[in-house]
Amino acid sequence: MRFRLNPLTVQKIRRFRSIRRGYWSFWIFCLLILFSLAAELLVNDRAILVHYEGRFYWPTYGDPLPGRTFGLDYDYETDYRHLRRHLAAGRGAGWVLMPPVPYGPYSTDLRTDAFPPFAPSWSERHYLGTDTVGRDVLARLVYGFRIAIFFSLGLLAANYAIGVSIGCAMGYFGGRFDLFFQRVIEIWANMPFLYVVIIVSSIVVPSFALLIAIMAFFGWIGITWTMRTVTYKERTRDYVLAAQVLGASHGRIILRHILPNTVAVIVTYAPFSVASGIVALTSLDYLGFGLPPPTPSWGELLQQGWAYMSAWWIVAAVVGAMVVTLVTVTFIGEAVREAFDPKRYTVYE
Amino acid sequence: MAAYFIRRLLLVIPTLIGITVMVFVITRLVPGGPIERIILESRQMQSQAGGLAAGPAEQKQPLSEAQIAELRTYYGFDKPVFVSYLHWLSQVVRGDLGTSTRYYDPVWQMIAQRIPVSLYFGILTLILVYGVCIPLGIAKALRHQSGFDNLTSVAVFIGYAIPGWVVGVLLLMLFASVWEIFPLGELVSEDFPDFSAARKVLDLLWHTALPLTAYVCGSFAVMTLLMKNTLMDNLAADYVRTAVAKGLPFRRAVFRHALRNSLIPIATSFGNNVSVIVSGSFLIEKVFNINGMGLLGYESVVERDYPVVLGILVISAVLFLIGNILSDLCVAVVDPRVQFE
Amino acid sequence: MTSALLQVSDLKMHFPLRGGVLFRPVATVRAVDGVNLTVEAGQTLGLVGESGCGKTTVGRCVVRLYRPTAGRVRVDGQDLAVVRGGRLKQIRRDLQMIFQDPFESLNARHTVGEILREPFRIHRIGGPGQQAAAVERLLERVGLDPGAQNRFPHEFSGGQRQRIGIARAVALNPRLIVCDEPVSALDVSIQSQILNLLLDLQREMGLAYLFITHDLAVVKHVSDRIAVMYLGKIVETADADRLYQAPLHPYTVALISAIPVPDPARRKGRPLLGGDVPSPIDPPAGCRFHPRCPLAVDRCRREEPVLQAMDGAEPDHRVACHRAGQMRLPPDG
Amino acid sequence: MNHRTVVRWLHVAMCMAALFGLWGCGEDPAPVSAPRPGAAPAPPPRANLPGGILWQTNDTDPIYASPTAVRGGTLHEALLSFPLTFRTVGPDSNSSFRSAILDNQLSLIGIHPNTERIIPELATHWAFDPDGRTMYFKLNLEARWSDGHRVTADDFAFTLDFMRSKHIVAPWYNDYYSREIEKVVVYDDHTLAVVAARPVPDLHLRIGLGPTPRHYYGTLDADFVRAYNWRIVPNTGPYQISDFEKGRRIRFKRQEHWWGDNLRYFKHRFNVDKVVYTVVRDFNLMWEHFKKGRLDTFGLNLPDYWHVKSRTEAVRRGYIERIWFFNDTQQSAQGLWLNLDRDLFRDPRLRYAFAHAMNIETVIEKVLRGDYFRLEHGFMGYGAYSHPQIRARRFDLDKVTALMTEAGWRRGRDGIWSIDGRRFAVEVTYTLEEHTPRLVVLKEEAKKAGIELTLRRLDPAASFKKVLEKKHDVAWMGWSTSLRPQYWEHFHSDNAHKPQTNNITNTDDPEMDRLIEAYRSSLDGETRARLSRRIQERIHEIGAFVPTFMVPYVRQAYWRWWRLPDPAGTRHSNNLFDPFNSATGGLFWFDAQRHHETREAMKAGRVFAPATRIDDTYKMASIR
Repeated sequence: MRFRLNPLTVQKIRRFRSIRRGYWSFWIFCLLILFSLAAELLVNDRAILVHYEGRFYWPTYGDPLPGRTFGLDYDYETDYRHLRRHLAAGRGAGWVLMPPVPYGPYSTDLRTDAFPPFAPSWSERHYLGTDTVGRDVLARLVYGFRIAIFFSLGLLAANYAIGVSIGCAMGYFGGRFDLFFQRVIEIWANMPFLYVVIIVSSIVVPSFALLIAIMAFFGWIGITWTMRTVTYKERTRDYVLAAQVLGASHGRIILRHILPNTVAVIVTYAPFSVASGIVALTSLDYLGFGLPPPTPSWGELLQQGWAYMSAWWIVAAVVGAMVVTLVTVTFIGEAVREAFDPKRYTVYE
Repeated sequence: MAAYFIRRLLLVIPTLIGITVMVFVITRLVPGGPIERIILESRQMQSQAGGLAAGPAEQKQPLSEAQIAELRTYYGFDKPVFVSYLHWLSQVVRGDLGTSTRYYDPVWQMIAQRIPVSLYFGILTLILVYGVCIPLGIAKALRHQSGFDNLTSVAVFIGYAIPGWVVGVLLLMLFASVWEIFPLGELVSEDFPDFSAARKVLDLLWHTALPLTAYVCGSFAVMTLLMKNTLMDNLAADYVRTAVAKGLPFRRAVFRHALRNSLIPIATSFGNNVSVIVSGSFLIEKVFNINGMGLLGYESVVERDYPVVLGILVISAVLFLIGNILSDLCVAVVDPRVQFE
Repeated sequence: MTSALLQVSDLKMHFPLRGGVLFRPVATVRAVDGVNLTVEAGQTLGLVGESGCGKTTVGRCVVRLYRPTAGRVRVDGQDLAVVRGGRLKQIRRDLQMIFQDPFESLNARHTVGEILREPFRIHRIGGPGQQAAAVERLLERVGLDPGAQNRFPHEFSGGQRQRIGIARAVALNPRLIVCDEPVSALDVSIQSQILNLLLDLQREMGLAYLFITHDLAVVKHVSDRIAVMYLGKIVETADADRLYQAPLHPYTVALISAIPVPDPARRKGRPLLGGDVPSPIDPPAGCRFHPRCPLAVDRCRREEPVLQAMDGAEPDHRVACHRAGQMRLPPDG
Repeated sequence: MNHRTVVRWLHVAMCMAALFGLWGCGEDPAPVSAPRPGAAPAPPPRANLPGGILWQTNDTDPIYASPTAVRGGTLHEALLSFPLTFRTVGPDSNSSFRSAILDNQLSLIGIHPNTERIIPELATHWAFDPDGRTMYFKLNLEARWSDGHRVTADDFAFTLDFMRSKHIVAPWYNDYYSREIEKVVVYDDHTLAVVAARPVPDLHLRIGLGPTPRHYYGTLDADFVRAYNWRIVPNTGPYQISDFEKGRRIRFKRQEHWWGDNLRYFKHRFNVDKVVYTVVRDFNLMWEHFKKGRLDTFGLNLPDYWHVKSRTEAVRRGYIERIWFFNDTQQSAQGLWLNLDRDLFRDPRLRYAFAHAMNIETVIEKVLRGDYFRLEHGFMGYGAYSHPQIRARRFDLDKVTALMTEAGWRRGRDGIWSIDGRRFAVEVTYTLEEHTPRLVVLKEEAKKAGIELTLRRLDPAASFKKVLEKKHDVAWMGWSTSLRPQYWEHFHSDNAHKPQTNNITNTDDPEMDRLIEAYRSSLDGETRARLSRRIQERIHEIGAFVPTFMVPYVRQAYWRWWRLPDPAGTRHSNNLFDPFNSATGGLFWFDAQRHHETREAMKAGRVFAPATRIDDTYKMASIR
């Protein structure tokens, strides 16, 4: 089947590309996600490549290699930073290629002569310093970012799955169904959502999926309401009537006709939802009601930074990362909105 | 139209009942209420005094079933959820929000003490937001796509992107801990009652600066852009074009005609702010240690003080719903085209 | 009388208006208030009236977009109100519709090919190859290039888009098509092309049309019979020629005399129709036209006229007026 | 965050209360003898004092206050949260703040913090009855309530009435005062006896009751909890709450002429005129407040505060001084409590392996900066009751390997021990956010030993619920202490395998049961001490408890104008600036001249020599 992008869509994309602030933000954001996906290769305490006694090892993915593999005297996972020094000192034949940031999100860099948190140090390759346990702040940030992003995307998916289906049904079928859910939504909208999340997460330790479930339980309202309004408008349009006259079923009408025409709305909302997802997770982690430790998380770092104000690099790093991410996402959102809702203004002069 | 508003007001009732039923049921299902606290206390006492009990007769749990049953009666947990809910509701209808299970103070009194604080910040925020956004929006609309416009857009979007409490943490770190320019939170100094009136005002303002910044920085974007966009819509509208074409000076066209109509959506957003004024943000209040409604709510949830949670819920839900209606009313008042049926 | 293809009898379509504190229905919009129509196979019935008179509602009831409040819509004697499911889908193949706005009625997200394939998909007719061939045939039939398949509706002009709409309507070989103002959104120059296309198709496929329009000039061209509607009721119905030659209802007279005439010398002196159409929520008592009727007498205010044949006129020229035939068309020259 | 701190403080409060036997006695329902002629017509009938009583007192133990101490000044302290009530019984009374109130409600007798012998408080003399369950007391004639009323024997009798009342909504007290104390016998206004339900070891520790002001309470009713929530009840100690702003501040004022001013062990103590508690909701903020001089002292027990945060200008310039004071007191049983009902831990070899996989030393060294000490077993600091030789199992990968291999386990591809598809992975339940760094290091180290730890931090209520329902794998927690070790609730099989008991390891061992029963039934101190040591050995053999840390000292920072005696505290002191505690508190004083001098110096920018004092007078023998 020949596929061709709808010229309307092409036009929107072109318009989006013309809004440079948002367009660049979009690429930066994609790049950030890509980097975080490859985090194991960039920020990790496992080596990328080890050459030992004529053999190559790729420890990044897969099971841990015990120290004996490389002639060390222990069975637990090799400490590659140590191995590197060990081999460099000539106590074995080989070499180690470490990632640019040779620390994982969980590995603690403990020393006998000093105590964490350590300030940023180029030579130690703690580019953003360490947290109060001696874990690399950059590593925590990167892996925390990955979790936060996938959390927001997961939450987005969950919210949209619920919101779009209920909202669509409300707008399309109307009647009692609509009235009933209007009430439900009004109740939900007034529920102190964060309260309930706090209560729930203080009883059970929320896992990633559970936290998404809890948040989605309250997060579907916004998009539902929007979808209801949009669907309501779409369903009275002639092309829907035409499909009806042809004998199309409700399912077909909703899926083939109405939903594709509401994509603009969904797309416009998405970046802002992602941003709010990140903020929500960070807030919960900050309060200690989010994902359980030692999950790398921005909120937890922020809490640490707050507790150790003298370790300015922690707060600076987190706030910096938050600003970059959220501003990027917001700029994308702003550009998408403008691209999809092109109000051409008269400019005087 | 009166019928519309009466209907809206009446619909508040089922909504309110729905909300409170949900929360009421949740509070009943969740452990950690007053009885669990007493059991916990007892267990801790037993752990150091328990060894004192000698002889098999005393070898037992710290609290017997009968004792727990008595506690349940004391806190009204012995009745089925819906019976106690109805009891609670009948009290609320009579204006009694119950008694805190931790402070044993009337809930209404606790809330009433906090409202002025939240109100103070809420009103200041509103004044600041409107005071900045309207002129800024106008300026941006008039200089659309200029350097100034782009720059301020970036600024307000950055403010919009970062949550207020994070701004608060940053401000506190910079201005209170590192540079020691502003106080470390709270609303007034310790010796506030002894100050002269002028110093009281100064002290209050000094304490207000940082939290207020945290409150407002996120609110600029929406309002500024709303102002800008509606003004631009109006500038593009035929009546303004006509006026300009007929020789009316551009500035007068803007301020005489376009501006007035552009304020309509700004005015309508006012109602929505009513609930924000009172409920505040618990995260910001927590960061700055300000005893407002938000912090009260947060603490009562964390400490499982459910009568307070429910009380705050009732108050804030009522305010929220009234705010909605108010904003409809604003729309109706300022925009003669709108009719509610 | 042989059984007609479409028989609409005593059709009523009322919409409730809600309001008040309890949001109960407080008023009724009587959009269609007792309409009788008949369309014979292969024939065209023109339904004319000002906007808001309920003619679109009649059309939508006929294709069962609305369920009528009362009355019957029979297709081949089958009552539409009682069929559902597969049988309804079956009947739908015989009943199609062409919409006024050719831009609105085509889904902007689908290519023309997808739009035209949809009828076959819905009714599961043929495989992909057969469908593709059928689509090409359709395009050709309505005078479009087969290459149009891969393009999107907004890449076409209004007239071309309406051709696509028509192609979709005839895709399933229907027997009756409701044309709801099919040309009124188009340039005058395009209008006749589309009308001719419709006439061609009618001839080839033996289609019947319920042709809804406010434009008597258009309807004259295509209709076998014409029904004039005012405020939810039929006020006059007759063979097309007869209606134009000898309209009996003052309203019809007014409408016909308002048809623009190319010759400026023959421009009419005064508008025959003043005022606005009254609200269908609260229609006037007696004859609904009386507030605007220059001939209205006391009886018109009290007594509602019945649609009936006039003494001495053709039996199927029926009119609902107490003073039928008392007003004449202004002299032509 | 407040609640966690409350729980932490709660332990402290409870220890103090238990140590010095603050809770009181009751009315005597039994005596039938006629009231003595001339006695006031008090409600309870008077009994006759039996003959042959050997009265004792103690006016020879060393004084530990400084004779150079002077009166005056205001001490500013901080609270993490405002107390929920000023009641000391009933719902939510068990907060950190309760000790401040309770410490000002003296008991009949106290315990000397250095010699652990009985010293007078409200009673001047006491005597033991040969029945092993009765003690006689003679009250100090000077003793007054803060509202001026005399303290009489009837006030002690009322304590029992009060504590047994349903209206106080304190079932544990109801129970304790009904089952443990049989009665209070009043002989005259100033002579009484307290009778325990049965002979018990260390009788004096549990029947040194405190009085309850009968004249103040009158008859109790169902409204007690609400009515007395914020009432300031008359007390017998030196200070009383003078005013408070709910949610912000509480002020205590010293009584002008306190009746106890000249008592041997109270002289030169309780020197400040006022004590102000201000609510600062965040621990870090508290430090900022201290730095600005808005608080007078600050606890530096956390390594970070001692080593890093207190390296501030004011400390360097000598305006703030620091002290590291070692004490020698009962150590809380902090550690990892394994649930023996879990399949993994049924095999003692796996328990031992688990213990050897816990790298406590590294945590102490690298996270706690070597400031904490290894807890060798759960009952250190109980004098003769503590085993001097037991050593906790140390981190030892070879031993782990040996034990696991012996048990038939093998290291899996992921490096974790496994057998038949089961992995050696356990969940550690804990509550305090501050402990996360320690557990994170422990987790990383355990991975080296082939054991996977999953950390589960729960809110205290949820955590206790889980642990007490025995649904945990391993609980990271500590127990509060009392003057003598308690074994039955933690290690007796009576409490195993059922919910809501303190035997959270589900220890179920016949040998252990036998030892504990012998320990409980013995009244002889030496036998009990021997049995106690044997029980500790048995606990070590079972290996369900992995001891972690102890902190046998207190570290504090204080502004230079505060002075401490020499030695700075007592054997049992865990806060050198505790203003109230009747045994260990109130030793410090305000030096007005130094205050002036320091303030002037601060203004002028003059500096003093930085002062960090280390006082190891009472340092535990085992860590010297």
